[in-house]
Formats: sequence, structure tokens, C-alpha cells
Amino acid sequence: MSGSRPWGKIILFSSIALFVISWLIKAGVLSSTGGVTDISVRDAFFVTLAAFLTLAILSFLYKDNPYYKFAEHLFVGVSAAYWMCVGFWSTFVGNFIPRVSSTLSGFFGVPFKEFNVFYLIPLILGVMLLMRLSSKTGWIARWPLAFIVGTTAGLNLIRYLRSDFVNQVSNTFVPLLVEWKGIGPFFSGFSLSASGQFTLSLTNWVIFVGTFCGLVYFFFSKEHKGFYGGASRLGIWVLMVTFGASFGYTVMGRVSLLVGRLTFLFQDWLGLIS
Amino acid sequence: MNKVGLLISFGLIGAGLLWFLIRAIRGQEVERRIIFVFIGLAVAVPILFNITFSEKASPIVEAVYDKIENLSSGSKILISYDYGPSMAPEVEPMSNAFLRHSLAKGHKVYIMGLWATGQSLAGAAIENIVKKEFPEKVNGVDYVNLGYKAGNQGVLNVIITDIRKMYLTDVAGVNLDSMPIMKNVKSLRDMDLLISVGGGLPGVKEWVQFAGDPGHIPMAGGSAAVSAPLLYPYWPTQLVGLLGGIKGAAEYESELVRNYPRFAKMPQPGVKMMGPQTLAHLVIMAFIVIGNISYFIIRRRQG
Amino acid sequence: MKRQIPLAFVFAFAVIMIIQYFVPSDLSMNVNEFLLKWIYIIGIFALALGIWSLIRVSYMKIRLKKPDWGYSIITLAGLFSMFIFGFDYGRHFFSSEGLKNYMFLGFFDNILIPIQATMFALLAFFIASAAYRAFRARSILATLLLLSAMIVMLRFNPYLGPIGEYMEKTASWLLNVPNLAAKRAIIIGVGLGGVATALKVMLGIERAYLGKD
Amino acid sequence: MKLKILMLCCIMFLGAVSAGLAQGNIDTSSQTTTPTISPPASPGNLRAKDTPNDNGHSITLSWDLSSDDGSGNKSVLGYKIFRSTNRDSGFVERGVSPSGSKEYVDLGGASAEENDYMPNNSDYYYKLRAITADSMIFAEMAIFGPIQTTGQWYNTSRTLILLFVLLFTSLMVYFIVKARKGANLFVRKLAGIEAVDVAIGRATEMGKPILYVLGLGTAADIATIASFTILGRVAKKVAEYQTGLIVPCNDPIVMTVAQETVRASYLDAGRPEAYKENMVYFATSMQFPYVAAVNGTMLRELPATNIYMGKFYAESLLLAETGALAGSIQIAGTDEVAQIPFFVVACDYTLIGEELYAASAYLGREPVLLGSLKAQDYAKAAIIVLAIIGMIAANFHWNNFTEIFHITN
Repeated sequence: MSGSRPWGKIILFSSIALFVISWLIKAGVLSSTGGVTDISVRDAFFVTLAAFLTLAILSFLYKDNPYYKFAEHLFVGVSAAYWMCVGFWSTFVGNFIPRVSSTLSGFFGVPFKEFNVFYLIPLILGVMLLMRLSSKTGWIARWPLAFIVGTTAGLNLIRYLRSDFVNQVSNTFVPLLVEWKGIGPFFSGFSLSASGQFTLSLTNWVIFVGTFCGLVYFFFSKEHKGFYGGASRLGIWVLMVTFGASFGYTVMGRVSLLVGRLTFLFQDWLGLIS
Repeated sequence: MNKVGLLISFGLIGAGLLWFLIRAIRGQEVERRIIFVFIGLAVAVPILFNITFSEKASPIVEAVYDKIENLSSGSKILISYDYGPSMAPEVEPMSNAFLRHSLAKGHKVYIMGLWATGQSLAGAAIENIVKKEFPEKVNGVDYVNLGYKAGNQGVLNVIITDIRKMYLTDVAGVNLDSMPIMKNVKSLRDMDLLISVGGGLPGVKEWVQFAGDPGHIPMAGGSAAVSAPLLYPYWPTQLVGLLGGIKGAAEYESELVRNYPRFAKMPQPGVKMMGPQTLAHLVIMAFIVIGNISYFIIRRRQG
Repeated sequence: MKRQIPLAFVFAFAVIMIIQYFVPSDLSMNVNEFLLKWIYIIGIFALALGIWSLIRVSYMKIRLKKPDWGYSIITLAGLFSMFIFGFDYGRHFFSSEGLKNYMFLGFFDNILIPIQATMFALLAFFIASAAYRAFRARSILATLLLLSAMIVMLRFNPYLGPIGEYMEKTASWLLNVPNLAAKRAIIIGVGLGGVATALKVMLGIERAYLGKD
Repeated sequence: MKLKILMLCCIMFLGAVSAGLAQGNIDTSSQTTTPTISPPASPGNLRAKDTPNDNGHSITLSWDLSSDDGSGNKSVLGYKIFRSTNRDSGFVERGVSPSGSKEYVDLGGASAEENDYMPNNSDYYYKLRAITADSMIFAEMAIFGPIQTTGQWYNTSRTLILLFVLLFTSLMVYFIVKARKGANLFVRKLAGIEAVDVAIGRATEMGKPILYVLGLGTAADIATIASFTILGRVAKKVAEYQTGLIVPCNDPIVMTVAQETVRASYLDAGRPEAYKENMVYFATSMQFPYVAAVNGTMLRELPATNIYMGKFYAESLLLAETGALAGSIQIAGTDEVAQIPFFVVACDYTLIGEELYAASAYLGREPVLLGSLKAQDYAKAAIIVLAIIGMIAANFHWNNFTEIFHITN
């Protein structure tokens, strides 16, 4: 908003004017289609607000500008408070209060369950965390941190081992010669169709070799030379092919999101399409 | 209108791309804002002017269409609604298209679901499509909604030998034996075609494994784009054909509109969604090509 | 004292959680449930710390009149108005309780949701500019990336005829076969690295997160 | 004449007979529209046992199929399971098992607050009913009981996991001890990590800050913990070079930990006075508002280098493209498989999956950390061997082997 002050002001005033006009027209349209005027005015305000914020974010594509900054800062403030409120009501009031105090439960209007001394521990740990605000007592905050990190490290250790390790390893247990009943039957049933024995076997081979080379690529303590070098190079090739394919595949989903946003602008706000 | 819009937007976008291609050959890079404008246009113009592409059905989609088309009128087709609301935008166009096609061709349609959420979606389809567009069709004679039964593929295990072991009534509680449509229908084996529309578990794969394959019943499917690649290997031996994602739906809708004048005005959500998708993909690919051209030209100049 | 006790905590609770996995009894189930609930409750206090940090950074910006300080007022305004709506407990401003407050929901539906959806939709533009910038045949790796992306994207070209069908098959093969292999290799690696890191944390070898002194 | 009378008699007789038959026909057809199902044979040999490997509150029932289930007159639709705490009365329906099934797990609630609370160590009685299409026609099996539920102290179905935990831990401890003794361990180069030092130098020359993004993970995510270690190294270098550092956080606990980490690094570098609390700040804990804030920061502060390490979701490309727009050098690392392609495309260097974990060890060059890398490599080699054995087993249908790795519970 520095260099071209007059232009900036003109744009600002015209966008405020446009906002008001849009609000009024929208309110008129909504109430004419049979709504209570009060609610129409409110709904029209919110639709217009949503539309202008959408445009403000899209303006980021041109360059960083005051409208984007406005939307961004508003977004940050509102979202931080949103999480705090949700966390307070659902976790603190919903889970914690009914276990520690009947008076507070009454105050917040949640049914008191029964006093449970174990629920005082997170309270203490939480207060310890708040000690961080003072530089003298800050080190106490490490206790709750250590509790969280320790608990979840144990949890994650098992989770990684089970779902990423054992399950994936057992998934590699596929026959390299599908439905093997000897050489004769294998070749007599030879076909190149997608569900044929030969194609399925070939697929399993490709998956095995791909996984093998990929794992070799992740060897850290071996120099990638000779056999390791070849295998790890093949491994990174497979990775790259995969990344390209995933990238290309995701385009569809992202375009759908934009379609949804533009449909909101054209349909819900401007009413250009039905 | 559609043709003119298509021509103008194609002309504009094409001319723009050509201009940047020429610039690329001169060794100039494209600024990213230009790319943004093109993507914006490629998505916005088809939405605003309702530009659609006539999708040419790929063989795997065409196979499903031909199967329903070539069955003699009065054949029995079962459509299973194996999806919920979150997946509906992608696969509902498919089940709707199957439903319309089967009824228009005069087949008897049996509707069921392996997903609890499928039952209400199927109910909505009957209200909005069957009752409005096919008022002459009679419930219990031309179509029946069997509804949802819990048990996933276990349900298939049972109804492949006897439907009445799972379903004694339809979804409204009417005894199946009182319905003309259920006469001479004992099990899934009496169906002429099974269609599962879904994308999760259970879905098309379970239908193939537990019904189509063991019962030697022709089986077709519609699936969300995410899981479609996993189903391709079943075609053409275990699946008659498959609709994958919104693109498959669009191809089927196009085929239907082309051959049935009565559907000229039917909503085509699949085709509609494909307009922005096709243009955006073309624009991105064009820019990749342009980028590579300018890259090689700059490199040759430098080196 | 300042480091030993936290490290002992980490080890003890990690071991408890691991043992808990192998013990199916009621006691073990309760331990699991309690510990995880505690983390959520501590999370609320942490969120308060976060909000405090946000307020302080914004306030410092305003007080020191740093560039763009005016926008920090908007952050604080959004924050406090959402707080007032969200903590309104049926006795102050509006008739319904906190999370069902009309303005709270209105802000959520008409500020958070549209901005969120639009930020997400920006990806449609960025995916295009990233493709233009990065998909160049600079090296073998870049070429592989480029080719496989192009093959998959060609699905959406209605004018390819028979080539399109071939491309479609290649694309689905790419997404099925090499994709599965590469993902499996990455996931096994991540699984091992994760287990190793968790062990290092447990044993106190990796402790950057505890700070010093 | 006689013949005529005979014929008349014959016709009358036939008419009577056919009328009679017709009468009979009507009767039988009315019977087929409302078929009466004959009661099925009762299922046999009801057994019950405490469900293994759980905390109790559950009984597993098994039985032999009714002879009318799938064979005989095929009238059985399924089996209803009833439970009571009393042998003679108070049986409550617990569930239905479809025809052809021989087992049912009766799962009760574990605490008194749940509806179907099933306390441990008390007596239960069961009975089983084979049901048909007609709810009035069924066959019941004798009552079984009493049986008690108990919680176990070890889940035998998880032994394989326990084995792996012990094996991997000892492997790691072994290599760490070996590394401590001074064995020289080779570690291959990681381009992304080599780039970090160069990037910090470049930032110093340009007089611009470094942006470090820890991602959306919580302090509990392993990727975030690895990222803390890398942040520690980066912060130390930054402190030595006297470059600026910006660390916007998404999670308040991550923020707290990151503040500790960065402060410690400044202390290590001998410049505690240069540490400012505001270097590490909380943006907001929602995904896209956070991205909006970080994107804004990138375009306003124009950092020389952006480092993204940790857990990332859809925002990966939003961040990386904006960073590219700002002209920053970008180094990324994540274990989130779906996001790696976007970082690979949009960043200058990307640590793929496990490389992120290796980076923290590599940066430190401490023998203990390198020892763990060695252990990981051995584990990977073991996996390859296991996979080969598994595939051979699958080929020749050695199901005993493949079943070991099939953990269901």
C-alpha cells in the first residue's frame, strides 16, 4: 500500500462499495425468493463475505497484496480461536471436568461422572507446561514434554513395526510363479492377457525387483558402487517413475477443488449458472 | 451455443498457447502468472458456458454399454449401491446412468446394497429418476429395491445360492413372493448381469470374487478413480467392463445420450465435470511441452 | 535433575506403552486409555501457550510498529471475536451455547471454510506451474518423472483415439505395479527409520527436543 | 346303446375324478404360497470358551452345523445366540450368525458404563437356536454353561512383534556399542543434507534469514522428532554465521520443543544472547491458515533458504511453489509417502522417506547415531532375505510360514 497510494485507495473504496452492493442485491434476491428479511440480510452478508475472501485468497496468484494479507491475518486469528474453543468445550469440559469437580460440572452443564484422581495428573502436567512462561521455572515444562514424547515413542515404535514393517513384509509374500503346477501347465496356459498366469507372474517379478532395488537405494552404510550402485540406480528410477505417475494422477483431484470453488462463486454468489 | 462456446474458448486458449510456443522457440520462458490465467480460464470457461466434450467411450466402458444394450429386453440386471455420500459425486453418475439405460432398454432392475449408506442413495435414485423419468414402470414388476443387508461379502455368499435366505421382503417390507419381478428368481445365478457401483470395501472386487466368478455370472462395475487401477486386471475375463472415475461416467453418459434421444436433456454430471478436467489437463501438458522446447533452445544457444 | 528426570520419564513411559501392547488385560487397557487422554488434556494447556505466543508476537508487531503491523490488529480482532462467540455460554450474548453460537458457526462456515477451500484450490494453479517449471528433460531422473506424469495425464485427452487406450493401460500399469513396489520400499524404510528413531528417543540418544542446560 | 351308456359312465367318472383332482390341486397350490417349513434339525455340540488374547468380557462359541444347514432341506437361515447369567431363565439375544458359520464371538462391554457390560469371572450360560424364514419355527440346542470370562496377561498372537522388537533393539544396541568403541562406520552422502551447509552460507552472504518449517506433525510424530534434531544442527550453524532464523509452528507443543531446541543450539554455539523467543512462534493449528501465514512470510521476508522437514500433507506443494516464487533454495524431507512427489518436483533437494531419519544421524556424525544407521541397513537386508523366503513359500504353498506373518489381532 506504499508506492501507489491513490490507486490503492481507489481500489479499496471500490471494493468496499462492491461488497456493500453485492450484499444489498443478494439480500434483496434472498428475501424476494421468500425468506425472512432479517435472516436474508445476515445470509447475504455471509455469502458476500465468503465470496470476497475467496477472491482475496485467489489474488495471491497475482502477487502478495493487502487483500491477501487481510484474509490471511483474519484466517489465522479466527482459526486459532476456533481450535481453542473446540478443544476447551470438547476435551476440557467434555472429558476432564466431569471427572474432577461436580461444582464445575454443574457450572458448565455437563453430567458429573465420578471423581477420578488420575485425572489430576494431566492437570499438574499441564500447569507444569505453563511454567515455560517464566524463564526461571521453564525447565519444569520438560516433564510434561518428556511424558508426551515417551508415551508416543512407545506407541509409535509398535505402530511402525507392525503396520509399516511386518505388514509390508508379509505383503511381499506373493508367488513369483503364480499357480505353479509344474513347467508343462505353466506354458500350456500361456497367455498375455492381464489376468493370465504369465502376466500375473511378471507383475509379481516387477514388484519384487522394484521393492528390492528401492530398499537397496535406502542402504546408507554401503557405498553405491558395483552391484549396489546398479541396484540403487534402478531403485531411484522406479521411485521417480512412481513420483511422476502420482503427480500426474493428483492433477484431477486438484482441478476438482478449483471447480468446486468457482462453482461457489458463479452459482451461490453471482447466480450465473444453475 | 455449446459448439460456438467450445470453438471460441478452444480458439482463444489454443491461440494463446501457440503464441507462447512461438515465444518458447525464440527461447523465452513463460511467466507463472500466464500459466495461472490459462488454468483459470480452462476451468472457468467450461463451467460458465457449460462446455462439454463428447466423450468417445473407451473399449472397457463400451463393453458395459454393449452388454446392457445387447441383452434382450426383459433381462434381469442387478445393480448394487456400494458407496456412501462422500463417494457419491464420483460414482453416483455411474449408477444413475446404469439405471436409466437398463430401464430404457426394458430390463428388469434389481437394486440392492452392501453399504448401509447405499440404501438411502438408491432410494433417492428411485424417487428422482425412476419415478420421474419412467412413470410407467411399476415397483415389483419392472424394478425392486431389495435394500441393504449387513454382512459384506457374506451376503453374496448366501444370495449366490438363494436370495430368499437373506431377503424375504423388499426394502418397504413387501413379501418378495408376491412380486411378479421375483418370480423365477431364486439366486444371483438367475441374473443376466450383475453391476456393482462403489469404490471402497466391499466393492466391485468382492462382487467379482464372491459372486461373478464362483457363479459364472456376467459382472460389470463402476468404481472411484482411486481404486479403478486395481480392478483393470479383472477385465475382460472376470469383468465384462468397468467405469473408472468421473471419466468412465462421462463416457457412459455420452454414449447414452448419443443413442437415446429421450435422454438428451438428462443431467450429465460426469460429462460436465470432464469439461474443466480435460481442458486443464491439456493446458498443463501443453505448458510442459512448451517448457521443454524453450529449455532445449536455451541450452543449445548457451552451449 | 533438569535432564535426568525427563529422560527417565521418556524411558519409563515408552516402556509402559510397549509392554501395554502385549498385555491384553483390563489394567493394560485402562493404562492405555488414561495415558492417551492425558495427552489430549495437556494439549489444551499447550494450546493456551500457543495462543499466548500468537498474541505476544502480534502485540509486539503493533507496539514496535513493524511493517504490516496493521494486519496484526485484524488477527487479534478475529481471535478475540471468535473467543467471545465460542465461549459465550448461554448467559451473555446469544441464546445458544458456545460451539452452537450463531456467529461462531457463521464465522466457521463463511470465513474458515471458504478460505480453507480456496487455499486448497490454489493447488490447481500451483500444480500447473510446478509441472511447467520442473518437468524438463534435464537428466534421466527428470525425464522419467516427466514421461510418467505425461502418460498418466494423457488419460484426459479425448482426441487420441487408439493411442489413448494404450496410454490408459500403461498409466494404470504404472499406478499399479511400479507404484506398489516403490511405495513398499519407502514404507518399509520409513518403518525401520521410525522404529530406530523411537528407540533412540527412548534410550535418550536422540534428545535435541529436551534442550540443554 | 350299451356303448353310449358306458361312455357316459366313463365321462362322468372321469369328470368326477378330475373335479376331485382339481379340488386337490387348489389345496396344494394354496399350500405352496404359504409354505410351512418343517422344523430344522438342531445344531449339535455347543461349546464355549473364554476368548483368548483379550481383556476378558468375551466368550467364543462354536457348534456343529444343523443337518438342515446347506444340506437336508436347507431351511436354516442362521443361528441366534442367547446368553443369561442364570441356567434356567433370563436369556437375552446376543446376535445372529449366518448359516454355514460355526463360530460366534460374544463381545460384551468392558466397563460398567457400557450397555452390555460383561464382568469377568462371573458365570454365563448360553443357548443356540437355528432359525428359519419363519420366526416361529426353529430348533434349539441345549444350554451350555457355566462359563467365565477372564483377561489374559500376554497376547500370544503378537509374539512375532515382540520378537522383532527384541531383535531390532539388540541389533541397534550392538552397533551403537561397536561404534562407541571406535569402529569406523561408512555412511553414504545425502545430497539434501550436504546442501544444508551450503544454503546457510548462502543465506549469510545474502544477509537473508532461513525459514525452517516443521510441518503439521505433533511432537509425538517420529518425523517431527527427527526434524527437531536437524533443526538443532541448522540453528547452531545459523548462530555461528549470525544469520536470521524463522520457525513458524503449527502445533503448540512442537513450538515449545522447537524453542528449547533452538535456544540450546544458540547456547552451544556460544551466542545465547542472539537467541530471541520470537524466532520460533505459533502461527495457528489449522492446516490451511498455517499455510497462508507461512506463504505470506515467505513472500515478505524472502528467506534465502526454506527447509521443510517433518510431516506434510496437501500443503507441501503450496509451500514449495511459493518458496520457488520467492527465489529461495528449498530443501525438503518427509516420510509422508503421498507428498514426496510434490517435494521432489518443486524443491531443489528432497530427502525421501527414511533419508529424513538418516539425516539427523548423518548431520551429527556421532558414532552412536551412525551405529543405528548400520542396524537399519542390516534389518533391511534381513527383510530382503525374508521376502525371498516368503515368496518361495507362497509359490509352493507353505502356508505355515506365511501365516506367521499374518497378524490378525
